[in-house]
Amino acid sequence: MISIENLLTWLIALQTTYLENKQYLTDLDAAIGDADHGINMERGFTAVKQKIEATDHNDVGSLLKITAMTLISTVGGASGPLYGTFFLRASTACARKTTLTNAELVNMFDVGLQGVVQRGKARLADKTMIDALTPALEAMTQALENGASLTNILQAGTDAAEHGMQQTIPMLAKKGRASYLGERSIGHQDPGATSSYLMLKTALDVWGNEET
Amino acid sequence: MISIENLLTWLIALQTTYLENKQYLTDLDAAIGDADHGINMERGFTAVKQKIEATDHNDVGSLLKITAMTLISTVGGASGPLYGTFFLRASTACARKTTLTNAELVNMFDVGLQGVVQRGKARLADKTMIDALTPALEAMTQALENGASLTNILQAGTDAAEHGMQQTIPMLAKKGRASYLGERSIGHQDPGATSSYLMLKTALDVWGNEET
Amino acid sequence: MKKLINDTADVVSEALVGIGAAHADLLRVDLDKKTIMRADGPIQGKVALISGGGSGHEPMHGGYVGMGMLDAACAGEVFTSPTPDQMEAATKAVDGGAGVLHIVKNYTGDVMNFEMGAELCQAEGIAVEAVVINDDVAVQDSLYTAGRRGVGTTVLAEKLCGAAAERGDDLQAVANLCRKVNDQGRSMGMALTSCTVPAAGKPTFELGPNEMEIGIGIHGEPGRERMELKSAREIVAMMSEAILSDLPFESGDQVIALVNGMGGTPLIELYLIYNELNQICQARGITIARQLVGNYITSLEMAGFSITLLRADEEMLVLWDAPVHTPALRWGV
Amino acid sequence: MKKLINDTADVVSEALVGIGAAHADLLRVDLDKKTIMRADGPIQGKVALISGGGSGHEPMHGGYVGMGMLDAACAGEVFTSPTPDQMEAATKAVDGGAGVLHIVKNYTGDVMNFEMGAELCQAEGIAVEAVVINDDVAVQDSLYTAGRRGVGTTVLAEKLCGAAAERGDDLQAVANLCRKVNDQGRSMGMALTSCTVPAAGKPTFELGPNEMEIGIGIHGEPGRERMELKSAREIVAMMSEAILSDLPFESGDQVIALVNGMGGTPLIELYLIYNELNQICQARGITIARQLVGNYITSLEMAGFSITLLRADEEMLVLWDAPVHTPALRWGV
Ligand SMILES: Nc1ncnc2c1ncn2[C@@H]1O[C@H](COP(=O)(O)OP(=O)(O)O)[C@@H](O)[C@H]1O
Ligand SMILES: Nc1ncnc2c1ncn2[C@@H]1O[C@H](COP(=O)(O)OP(=O)(O)O)[C@@H](O)[C@H]1O
Ligand SMILES: [Mg+2]
Ligand SMILES: [Mg+2]
Ligand SMILES: [Mg+2]
Ligand SMILES: [Mg+2]
Repeated sequence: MISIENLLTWLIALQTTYLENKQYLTDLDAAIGDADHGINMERGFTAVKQKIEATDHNDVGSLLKITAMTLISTVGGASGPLYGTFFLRASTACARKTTLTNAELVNMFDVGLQGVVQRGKARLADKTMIDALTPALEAMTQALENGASLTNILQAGTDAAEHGMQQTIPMLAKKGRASYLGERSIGHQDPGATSSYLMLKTALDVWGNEET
Repeated sequence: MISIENLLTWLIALQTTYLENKQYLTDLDAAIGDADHGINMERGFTAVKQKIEATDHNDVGSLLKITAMTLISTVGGASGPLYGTFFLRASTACARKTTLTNAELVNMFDVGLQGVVQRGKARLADKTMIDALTPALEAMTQALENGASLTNILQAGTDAAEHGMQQTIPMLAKKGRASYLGERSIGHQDPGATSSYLMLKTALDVWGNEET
Repeated sequence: MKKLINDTADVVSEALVGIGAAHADLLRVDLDKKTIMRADGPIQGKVALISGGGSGHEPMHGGYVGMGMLDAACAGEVFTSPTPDQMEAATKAVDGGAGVLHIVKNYTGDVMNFEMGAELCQAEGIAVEAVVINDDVAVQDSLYTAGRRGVGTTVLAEKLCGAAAERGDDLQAVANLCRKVNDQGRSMGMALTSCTVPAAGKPTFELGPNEMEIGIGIHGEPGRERMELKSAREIVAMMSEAILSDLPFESGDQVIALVNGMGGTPLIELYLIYNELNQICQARGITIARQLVGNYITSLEMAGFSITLLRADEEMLVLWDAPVHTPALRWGV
Repeated sequence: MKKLINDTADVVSEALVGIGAAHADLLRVDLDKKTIMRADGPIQGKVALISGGGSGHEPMHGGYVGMGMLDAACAGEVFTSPTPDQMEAATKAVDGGAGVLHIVKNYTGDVMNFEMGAELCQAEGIAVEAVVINDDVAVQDSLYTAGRRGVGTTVLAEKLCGAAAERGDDLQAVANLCRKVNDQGRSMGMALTSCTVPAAGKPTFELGPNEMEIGIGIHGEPGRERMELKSAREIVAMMSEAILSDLPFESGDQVIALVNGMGGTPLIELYLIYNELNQICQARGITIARQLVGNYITSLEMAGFSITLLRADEEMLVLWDAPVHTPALRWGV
């Protein structure tokens, strides 16, 4: 069972994650983009942290909606609307909930991913964040169906996201800024796939111990 | 006796001198000026060479006047009017002459130097070309009075110019672009004093063997 | 990183305050929404024009706000698209009842953020049209990719559509003109040096002492090809060939030409480049009817330039010549 | 050296052809004498204004030729004064019978070459007045030295005197106004990077990754002091203190302010700097009545900026607002 507190812990931990990986993500973006992805993510989640720490929360849906709106209005770029849409859709899937079961958690991620796909219109192997998120969702869904524990579900998702992220290296970018590079986009890891992997990895780190 | 041919040889040799020392003079100017003195001198004397090689000459005065007008209209900057005035005044001292005695040669340099002083209004130790030219003139005049040979006169002038040039190193610039540096002009050799030294050195090199 | 700034986090807002103070007669700045607006807006009955994008391309877009051009410009962080709430606020602020045109450069971020901003306004009944500019021939166009970037044609579109709105054209007409300008405009850029995003603190890419990038974007994105530095003549020939053959431009065409500096290129070089471009056009029977030479859509301190050519009909020339009064472009007033 | 040029020897002439082609409606270029002239000159009965200097400071001076400003600009090699024969030819070409004012920046070379050019014209009976601009507070003034350099105030003097000539002031009056502008204008510059003279092929000086030069000239001359890079706030405070205390400017003064980029500084930084300057002036009770923010008197691709303040009376403001139509400054027409 994921409580609102658990969600808060995760969202706040994401700020630390993106702060620590600001340079790493920005360097990845410098190679095939415009050198701001880490800056964007850190700015967004620092704002989220400030916002959600300032008030009390008793509804997962509205917590995620605040997160979404804050990301939308502070990140900008491509990742702002995409992660913003992710959390906005996720929030609708969690409206008026105070806790989430494993199934509801996986569903939340799934609905969020659908939002990203709709907003960005990227397809698998276009070298974007969905190349990390899609296999992660498949793995988590599979683990859930197998009755795995939360830790194992998140472990499966994180591993798949990491693998998906690595798989972006040989890809030729078709969407986002990296697509302008054509052939030269090959050989570089996608920054957005990396930030998506880090999102799951952080969930695993903060929730992995607290068994449901 | 300096013939028109001797003068032509000198003026043409100056082109080689400033071409070979283009970088050196420009580097000196970079330290305390605007990094163009070598470029300016080379451009000017390349134009002079083209101009004077294109016609026959039978009057020292008009040869020097052509040199002056060419320098004035191609060099620009501070050194253009200064060296231009040098040769313009020198030309008036040699009007309708076909040869120059040692005395006439020294007088030519002297009249030229007076022109530089009038045009530039610099005083000794202001860290300019006159810090090379003035001691050179004194040494040449002295040598002439002592009845020295042309080679020895030029050797005396060249040595004094070289010494004067080196003496500009510790000077604080009061005129020209280097003066903007104030104290920071100290410790650098003046580019114009250097090009003046090279002018005498070239005369020594081309005339030093041809005794009068 | 050497920059004339205070805190990297404050660069955009402090520059916004500066532009507002320097052009108080023309502009009003909403610091909260990082938006520059015409001081005399909203203009009742006039179609309003909004553009925006990441900062670091100055004078674009804030320098083009004013009579005869934009009604508002939304500023994002450096090289980062502004956010939907900015576009929403700007759209509401400038709407004079005749609808609002969003001029959007084709970058995934810009397109999505403007889209979300427009959705918010349309939900409240404001008529919003969006035109996406995608004129960069350095990028291969395709239905299955993000497509071509929006670069120099954006400036020309803002001028021409601003004039059309000023004379009273309705939203559809202004939007159609914008699409036509986009259809007939082509650009390409190159760089001698990278630029440094203030918050990143180091150059986006590194170029060797004898290298250049051809087909560069305006956000320090690497270009399509890195090659040995060539003469201006060869570079302009290469770039104009790519531009001219793309539309294609043909003998007899009249064009508006923009020779644009990326921010760190001296004007003396831009005029030298214009000379090369002009000769190439003349040789092909193409007449440069109007031109801009200078820094109009920049990438911070990047050294490099871009060329934009727009095939212009008589109507476009009339709109070009119409009065404009903004910080960066001014004539006829 | 990475530059967008062909042969280093041709940079100035090719740029001149470019500026002539880009502004054929305004300008006529004499390539032989490397001079840019008003296409509609000489204007009979109007005092003519000529300026000039080394190239590499674009848009100065060629970009200021046109109605309401200069009648001609003589271009030297990069950072090298033009020659007397150029000034002679230009003076003769633009004289409309009311005499010619030479606006000369105080550099030994410029002063001597203009002097010789003026002497040649005066010998032929043309009335020539020369005013030497020396507004750079970074240089100590003294009777026994070359004195202060001429920098940003030159641009303001050309605008104001051009307007005075246009309204019919006679040569003495225009020259006196020019002296007054020079007396009341003060400037100072700084650099983050050196520039590279094309023919020299390498940077004039080297600055460490965390160093800046304060009191820089516009020819890549090193400044008076090298120091660690500071924030824009501290730099502007330091430079405005030097400027304000020199005249001195006082509470109640109205000024025309120029925040000028040296060629490689992005506009976003210049606006940020303007904000700092504006705050300092406000705190001192000094009103910035008019302003320019941009690249107006540059040093090739140097990164850095200069500030110019001119104490302006009402007449100067009227002259400032008067119509001007040149490649670089245009309003009221
Ligand atoms: N159409 C898209 N669909 C999904 N993800 C995308 C799309 N376009 C870009 N991205 C993701 O966004 C990331 C870049 O984000 P960011 O650098 O913050 O934005 P920007 O490219 O505007 O600077 C890319 O690495 C990619 O993963
Ligand atoms: N007033 C002056 N009198 C004599 N020589 C001068 C004067 N001003 C400058 N010079 C000389 O000119 C030299 C610089 O010449 P150059 O670099 O060609 O001109 P610029 O300074 O205009 O670039 C200085 O090194 C100095 O010797
Ligand atoms: Mg990015
Ligand atoms: Mg020099
Ligand atoms: Mg970005
Ligand atoms: Mg010089």
